[in-house]
Amino acid sequence: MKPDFHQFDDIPGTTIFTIEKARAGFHLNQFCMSLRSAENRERFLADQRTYLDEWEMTEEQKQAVIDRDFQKMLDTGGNVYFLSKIFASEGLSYVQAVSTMTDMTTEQYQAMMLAGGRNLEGWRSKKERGEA
Amino acid sequence: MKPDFHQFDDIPGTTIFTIEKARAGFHLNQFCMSLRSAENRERFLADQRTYLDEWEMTEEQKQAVIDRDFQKMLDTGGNVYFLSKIFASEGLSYVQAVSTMTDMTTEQYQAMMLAGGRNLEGWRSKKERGEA
Amino acid sequence: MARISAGIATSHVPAVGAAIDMGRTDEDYWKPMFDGYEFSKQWMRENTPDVAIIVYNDHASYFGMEIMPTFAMGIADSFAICDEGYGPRPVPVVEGAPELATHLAASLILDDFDMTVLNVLEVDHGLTVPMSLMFGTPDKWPTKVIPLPVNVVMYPQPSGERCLSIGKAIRRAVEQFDGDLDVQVWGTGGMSHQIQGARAGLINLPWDKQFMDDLINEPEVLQYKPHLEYMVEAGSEGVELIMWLIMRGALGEHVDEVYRFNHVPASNTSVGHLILTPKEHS
Amino acid sequence: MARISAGIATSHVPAVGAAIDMGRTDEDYWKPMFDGYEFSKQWMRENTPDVAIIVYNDHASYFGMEIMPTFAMGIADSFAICDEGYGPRPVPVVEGAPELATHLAASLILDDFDMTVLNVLEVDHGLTVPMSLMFGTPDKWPTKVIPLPVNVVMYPQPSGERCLSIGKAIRRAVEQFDGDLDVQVWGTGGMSHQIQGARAGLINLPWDKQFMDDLINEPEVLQYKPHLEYMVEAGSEGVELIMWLIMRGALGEHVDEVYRFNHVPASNTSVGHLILTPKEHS
Ligand SMILES: [Fe+3]
Ligand SMILES: [Fe+3]
Repeated sequence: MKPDFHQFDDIPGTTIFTIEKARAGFHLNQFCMSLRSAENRERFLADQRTYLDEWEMTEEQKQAVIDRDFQKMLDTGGNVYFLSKIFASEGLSYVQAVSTMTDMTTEQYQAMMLAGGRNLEGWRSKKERGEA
Repeated sequence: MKPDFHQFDDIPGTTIFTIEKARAGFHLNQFCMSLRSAENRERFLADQRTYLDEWEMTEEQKQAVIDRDFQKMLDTGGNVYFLSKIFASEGLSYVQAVSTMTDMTTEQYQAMMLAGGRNLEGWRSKKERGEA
Repeated sequence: MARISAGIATSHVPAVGAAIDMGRTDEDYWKPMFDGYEFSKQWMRENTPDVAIIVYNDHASYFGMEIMPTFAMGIADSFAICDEGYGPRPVPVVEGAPELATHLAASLILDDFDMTVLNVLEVDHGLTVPMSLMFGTPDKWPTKVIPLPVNVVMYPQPSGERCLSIGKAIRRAVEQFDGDLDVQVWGTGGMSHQIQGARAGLINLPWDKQFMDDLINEPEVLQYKPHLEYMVEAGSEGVELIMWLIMRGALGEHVDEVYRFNHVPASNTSVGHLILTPKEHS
Repeated sequence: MARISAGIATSHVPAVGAAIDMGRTDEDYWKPMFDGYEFSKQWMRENTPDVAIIVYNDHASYFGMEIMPTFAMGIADSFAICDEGYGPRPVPVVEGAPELATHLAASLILDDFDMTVLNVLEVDHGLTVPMSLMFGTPDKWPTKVIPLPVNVVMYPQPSGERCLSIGKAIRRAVEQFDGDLDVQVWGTGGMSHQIQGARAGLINLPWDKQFMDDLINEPEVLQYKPHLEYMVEAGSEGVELIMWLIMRGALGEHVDEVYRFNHVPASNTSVGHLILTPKEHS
């Protein structure tokens, strides 16, 4: 069956990690994997730029890491499970990191989750939202 | 389909590398894999016993390696592609190493190959050979 | 003869593991969720299997992007606990079931499932959080485990049909094993959640409950649900639920529902949990 | 539209690589064998594909026993040459075809082949010796390559049916690729050989020739040949020949035989080689 990498394009506020994105994000994600060891986490936090320069990442990817711009990291091929190694190295939780990708503060996001999470209504389709 | 690990038992002079054998030979084969680097090949040849003791192999497997008893290595879970790293580290060819598992000298084996290889007649079945 | 005695489905939220490891399960935030697993821990004490085949996905914990198998199976004697960035969870090492695993991996390959065989594997929260939920905090896990990692992270994931179908093949293979073993199959992950992008925090509890109903009653229809629907309706990470189909496939045509639990939220996730048993003579 | 223009089958004996690398191809021992590939090198100059999908097996060169995929696919930009114990072969790095490979891997997974996706891979003689035989010793390989490693070393190997079937799926997927590419599929390994045990040195040339006939004319029957028969009749390593079925499946129902060559021995092996093209309108 012919793969359809564009079937996901209409989902609002969502980046699907396809095999194509995985190729683009390969070195970014491998950098993240390196943070599974405590020694590397320390080295990374001590001097982020030097550590990042050891990886064949694009400058855009490196800057996104330094800025903790997770949306930019997703856009350039990162996957959130890989990226979690970055915020884990600083002891942040998924909720803390994930909320930065929304238009809410962490407190607002937490409150939304406690109230039952984000309601799907209005979030099914970019076309429906007038974004496409 | 239920796997049949015994269907190969009747083939004379042959050890089939099954997933079960692969489990038994795991550390032996991983030791062999380590010889893919020139540095490790040198370390191994300089002091075989010390190098082998770094691996969780059985004493029988270690002794078989030291004795270059390839049949014993096969019997204890080795696979010939892995084992090839041992004889490659000494610059030996497949023909030189493989012939040691037969009842021929390397010269006799070479001559057999040049004459068209081992004839299958008589080599199909242990039962037919009265070995089973 | 080995037999499949039950199927367990449960979310495998990392924060749940952290709450257990830090002794915070009695806090207001967590208590309602953990209370929902009390029945299951009791039931599990009375129905501890010899082997649990745990279907889960690795979350960039053991597998990097060098190599990404669709279906893999761990056949080792034991499986160490991954460091996912916070240090390894302080839980016992997971003991394998190499004889059954070897039989199973071989059976599946002979049935034309293109398995990747793992002699080495470290397991992450996807596998250990369900164990903590079902067994609590023992010094040693009471059951042996066959890890079955599935790629649900990178599109294309295996189809729903393929997942249900490998479940059925697991059932056949377990029943052909020469050995008297009680085997459970666990499907983990889900339910609705999205942990990335502006749409993060999505929860769709009505959809989750319908999914549970369909999984129990209509798996032959549910298998054709396109992955796009999971992603739209249950969030980008909701597609993990295809792993529940593998569990369901292993239980035979009809099942009894022993227990069901839903809770929102745990961290970013809608938590769902089922205990199912094969209906006799099904 | 991309299209499959030809299939190549050839043995991939490591000693053949060594003979090339050491400039010994004119020696009495080797000359008759290399002469048999002269036609093919000429044909290949006139029919160089944009991409060759090379079906081969790794010989404990890149994959250790930690992880053993049944079917894998290399989607990287390039593939380095393995050190198999004698130092890496002095051949050019192998350039990948990531766009087609990504499309292909995704298509196969969507068709329920449980592929393992490789972003990193080093290739061994199984892949490079066929390239040397078909292209000689250029400074840069004239074609891009998609490596497709198959487990043929550890029982259970994928069935003959599965191999023919993935070949057919490769054909469909190539034809659906948006891009004007000439693609070949190469099946490597075999023919009869056994390189272990007291039965080492086994050669069965009549069986090899019959296999070639059946591959060309009766692949739908040949696919059911049990692996046990390959091992008994063609030696324990003869089972590599199931990889030729993948190539054959990719060519469609009927083929034309462009070239055929057999030679005994190269090292321990019966060498066989075919060039096949899809029959028009088949
Ligand atoms: Fe998960
Ligand atoms: Fe080979």
